Amino acid sequence: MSVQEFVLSVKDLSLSFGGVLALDSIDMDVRKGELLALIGPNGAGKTCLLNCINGFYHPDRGSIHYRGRPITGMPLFKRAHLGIARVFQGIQLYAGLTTLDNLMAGAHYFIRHGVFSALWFVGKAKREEIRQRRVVEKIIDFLEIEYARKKMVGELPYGLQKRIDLGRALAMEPELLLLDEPMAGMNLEEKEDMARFILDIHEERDTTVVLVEHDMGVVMDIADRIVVLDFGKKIAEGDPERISKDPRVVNAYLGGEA
Amino acid sequence: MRRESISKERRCAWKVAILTVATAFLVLSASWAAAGDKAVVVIGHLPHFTGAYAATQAHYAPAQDDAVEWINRVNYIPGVELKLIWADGGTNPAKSLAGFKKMIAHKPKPVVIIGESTGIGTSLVKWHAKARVPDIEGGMSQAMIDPPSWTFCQPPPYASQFGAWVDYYLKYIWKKKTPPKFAWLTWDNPFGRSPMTKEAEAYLKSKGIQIVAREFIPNVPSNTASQCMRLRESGADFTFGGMYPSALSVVLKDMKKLGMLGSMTIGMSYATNLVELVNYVGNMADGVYITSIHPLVTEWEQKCPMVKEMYERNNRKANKWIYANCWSKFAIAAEVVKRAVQAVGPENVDGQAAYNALVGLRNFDAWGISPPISFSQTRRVGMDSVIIQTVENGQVVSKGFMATPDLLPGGKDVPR
Amino acid sequence: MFSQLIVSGFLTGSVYALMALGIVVIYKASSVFNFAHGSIVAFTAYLIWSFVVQLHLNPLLAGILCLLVIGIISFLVQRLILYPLTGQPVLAALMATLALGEVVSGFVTLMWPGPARTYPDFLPSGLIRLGPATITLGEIVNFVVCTLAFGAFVLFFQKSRLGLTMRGTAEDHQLARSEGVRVNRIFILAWFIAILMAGIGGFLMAFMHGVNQEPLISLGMKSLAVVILGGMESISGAVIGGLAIGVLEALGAGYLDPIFGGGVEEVFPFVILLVVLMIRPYGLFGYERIERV
Amino acid sequence: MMKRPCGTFDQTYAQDMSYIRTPFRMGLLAVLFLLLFIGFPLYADDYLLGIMNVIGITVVAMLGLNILTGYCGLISIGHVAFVGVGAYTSAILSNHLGWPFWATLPSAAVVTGLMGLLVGLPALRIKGFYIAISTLAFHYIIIWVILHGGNLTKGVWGLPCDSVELFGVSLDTERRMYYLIMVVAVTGTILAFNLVRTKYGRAFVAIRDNDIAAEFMGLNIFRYKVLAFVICSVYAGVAGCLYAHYLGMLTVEQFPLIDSIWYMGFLIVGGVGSITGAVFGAFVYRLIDQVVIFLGPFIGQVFPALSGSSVAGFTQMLFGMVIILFLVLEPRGVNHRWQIVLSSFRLWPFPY
Repeated sequence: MSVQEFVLSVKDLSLSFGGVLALDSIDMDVRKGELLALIGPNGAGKTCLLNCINGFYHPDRGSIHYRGRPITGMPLFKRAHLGIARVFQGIQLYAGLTTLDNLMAGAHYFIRHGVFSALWFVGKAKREEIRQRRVVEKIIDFLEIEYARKKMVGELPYGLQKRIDLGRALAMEPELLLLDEPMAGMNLEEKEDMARFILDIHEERDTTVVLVEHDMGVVMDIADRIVVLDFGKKIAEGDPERISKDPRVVNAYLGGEA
Repeated sequence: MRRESISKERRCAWKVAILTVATAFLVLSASWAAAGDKAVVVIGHLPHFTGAYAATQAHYAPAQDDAVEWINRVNYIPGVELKLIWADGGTNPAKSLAGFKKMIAHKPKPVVIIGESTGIGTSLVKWHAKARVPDIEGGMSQAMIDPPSWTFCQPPPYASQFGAWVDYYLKYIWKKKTPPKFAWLTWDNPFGRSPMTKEAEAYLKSKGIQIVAREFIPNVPSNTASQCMRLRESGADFTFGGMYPSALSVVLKDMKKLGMLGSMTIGMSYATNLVELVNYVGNMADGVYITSIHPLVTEWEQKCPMVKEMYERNNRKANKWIYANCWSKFAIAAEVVKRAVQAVGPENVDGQAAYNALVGLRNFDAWGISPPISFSQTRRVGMDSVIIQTVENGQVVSKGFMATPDLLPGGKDVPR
Repeated sequence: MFSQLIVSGFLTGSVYALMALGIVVIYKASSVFNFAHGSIVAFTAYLIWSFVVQLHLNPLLAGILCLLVIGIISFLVQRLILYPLTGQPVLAALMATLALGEVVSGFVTLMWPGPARTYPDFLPSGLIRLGPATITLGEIVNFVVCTLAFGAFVLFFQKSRLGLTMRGTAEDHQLARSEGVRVNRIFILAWFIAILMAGIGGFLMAFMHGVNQEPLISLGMKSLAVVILGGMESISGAVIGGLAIGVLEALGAGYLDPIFGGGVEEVFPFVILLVVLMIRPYGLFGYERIERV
Repeated sequence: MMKRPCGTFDQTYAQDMSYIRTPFRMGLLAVLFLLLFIGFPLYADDYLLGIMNVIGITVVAMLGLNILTGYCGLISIGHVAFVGVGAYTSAILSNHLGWPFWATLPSAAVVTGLMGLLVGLPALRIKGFYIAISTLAFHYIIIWVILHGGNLTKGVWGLPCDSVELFGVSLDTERRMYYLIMVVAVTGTILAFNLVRTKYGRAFVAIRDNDIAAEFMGLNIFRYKVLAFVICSVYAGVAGCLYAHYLGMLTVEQFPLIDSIWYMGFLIVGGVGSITGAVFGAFVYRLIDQVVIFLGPFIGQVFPALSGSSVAGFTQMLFGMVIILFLVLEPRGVNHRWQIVLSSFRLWPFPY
């Protein structure tokens, strides 16, 4: 397979905190346009891996390539500029901003005007803000959060906040979307909504998605491919059907001898 | 939720109402209190009862009331009831400016304002000129007097005090044939550095004296060992500077620790209150000289019995030295108002009249609480002599008057 | 000269360290940075003066009375000011301590106007030669008192039940509350200890400057720098920070004053502070928290 | 959230983004401007104008601090030192080089801005409260430099600074200065309003609320923190320039540390993180000052038994207690209370 087909390729990635090995030579590729699910028991290193891809943690060893370019040492915010977006495990919104402003803040990179024009709010600043506003409004429509547009996100219910988090990631116009347990703590209805949004994003916007999720039902339903981590090691990789039958995976989840 | 907030608002409203009524009542009662058949002339006072100068200037509080009370009681200014307004400057220029404006806005406008801090007096120079109200200032800095403005400084310039100290030292203390060595030992702030002018150092050089060290003590020293040790190494014979007693006491204690107490004669400008210094360090203060602008307590108690009388009558507990210091400024103010009233009549006294009176003031010794004071059109510095005082065996003693050389830039005693 | 500076700086620094402990205790327990510390240092010094010199109480009785007053104050501060601010922005609590400082220093001006008071000289005034350096007996006593206070402080936190509870509470308020700890009382206790430390520091400093409001406030405020240098949550950091600032001041005055024309003593510790923060952003002994998302 | 009267709809995004939407608001604003520039100076005497002048300068300084602390979440307790840098820059330029006001104002802004850049650099590594203490360190360093600036700053002597001369008119009275200060303050307020509704304002709040997430979203945190410092300093520089020309004389004592802390404090009292909050803060700050100055001699008059210094101590206590009361009753600041009043006014007569 040539490198071009991979959006992301992780090679021999290791990370340790103190003496604890959080990731142990992980190799993983993400193909263009696929929905890859990353699963594993708690503490398996899933979030760690995402953090390494995002650049929040710097790996001790190994390399990360994004569309054929090495990005291992690149700072966090620059990777975001390349189109790697992230939805967080908990609520990591900007509590002091409205829903709209949260999304606009997500689109930060695309609003291009200088301080001076911003100070007077004429010319470029005004044009850019309005142009981006149009884009953001489409996301708001898509996620069906119009009524919360001008509410402070801190006051909104949990499910909605998660949706806004997703919206903020979308506002970054991502090419690679990393979702860290987007459905944790949701009820069935909210989960279904969220799954639908993820599928829509994946299909309509042609976004490559990496999904970390505990709900096996959802994962099996929507994932194209699954990577399984346990204790910082990759133990299996393949399509949902194969993974569900893999004895190592079953062991890892149910406990017992590997 | 809503109900709670409504009831809260109501409670708030009640509180506001009560406060308003109470304030209104107080204002009314206070305005009734002010009455009298004499013409009222207002003078202002801007002391610093809070902040860094609070410890010293707290004693001004009883003095300002007593002085005005006495002036009115003996009818010092015939036909005039002197009214005092004051504001706490808080040792903070912004707060002082606000207080100054408050006083200027008073109706009738004060004819004279007494200021109590060099730094703040400097900040207010232009404001006094703009408001056309003269300022009788207890401190002195270059920017206040040059060019001559509406600010009149009571004490001689710090550089001139320094000159008087050098003269005194050479005349009475230094016995050897070779010239002595001099070192600056002073506070590292505007007040402490103000004697250190070009002219002062030129004066020193003209006497053949060398400056061997310049040591600075922080505002709140906790450890001055290094400064003292460098002083010792420099072999200085005498020093001069400006410091409050609390800071100097730390230096003296460190000097004692290093066994160098008495190896050099320490001179200080007038703000080092010797009585307080003795209170801090006892015998260690022996041999510290200051260029005072006030006679000793025992001296003025005889010269101006009214100060003593008011002190005892109102049962004051303030430090007598600082208490009298404040009186001296009120003496100048009262004298100025008296002369202004004589010139233009009690109804027409204003800042301009007071200014004219101040400019014409000659050899006025503040009822005996300070060396003679003279001002003129070009001269904004009141005194040209200081009283040298020192501590002997834990007692403050006076060594008499010493003329101050004129060491302002372009002054007549500046060596050329 | 060098050894003299080091020794003097060290001895002064020990008092800074003691006062800094007060800030650390409150910060650890309730995450409130106490800006009123300087004023409290001054206040306690005046309080002790009042009891011992003005009212001629015997030292034991004065001590008990002082503890009582400190207890009442800590209760009032926590109950009336900080408790209502629980859950509000941290800045509000910060500001409240600042305003508290203003109230306390206003109270001192109100109660004890006028010039500085002095304690009677009951310390022996002898000198001790320590190699090339000279120190006074007073300084030794200072140092011993600081060390004892610090020792008691550490013992309290390491060994006593209450101390352990306090440490636990500092780690996690929710958890402590669920275990039946009265968190509010712990905060009051933290304030009590802090004011006590401030009091001892103020008492010692007052021998140097007299019982004098402004110098004591600014000396108390110096402990802000001390705490930051050491790391806000660290007790040993406060101690090392205090000693370091004391020594740095002395060295700055000793070696840099002649070069820069004076006044380095007050700036130098801050320059060092900046450098230290650039290298260790959490202070010398502060915890660096692992960030997670 | 902004509540609006019924019947006001947005047809374009530009309309939705603008602050002034209804004719009523437009009218309110017009009335405010009329009052500020015509009504007030017509009837106020020099005393009131003087208070407003000081408030105006404080507003400018406070707006800058608000952008740094309120929006970007970086605490600064060295703000007065920046005001001092601006003041001294313009005083030096006008005193030594004879530059006119229209040149000293931007130079003061630029020099102070550069200073802000320098102070912002440690933000690369230092976080949280430690950054506050680094500004404290800079305060001491700046004051030290001013004090030891020799002939340039006239360290201990006080540096005179001429009053502003614009178009041949010397602004040497309270009334003339009032217009200048108000124009600058109003412009500063409008600019701040604009700044915080664009991407910069959002980026600052993002960093304040969740700096980690902000970095994930592609924000160069360091850059924006430094930018916040620079903007804050530019405001401080402008305020300092006005202050220098207004006061006419600079001494190093005019920039004490405690004032920086009070700036912070009254920002919180006013309402941190909103432009109106900063304006309220400035008003409350200077008005409480006035109240205390008024109360001091007044209490002395009513209770002659108290001596002046006790009264001063009492007023100082009062000052602290008022702030504590403010905080305990409304920890989110005057601005919050104001918004509640506004919205209940808008919804009147319905309680919801």
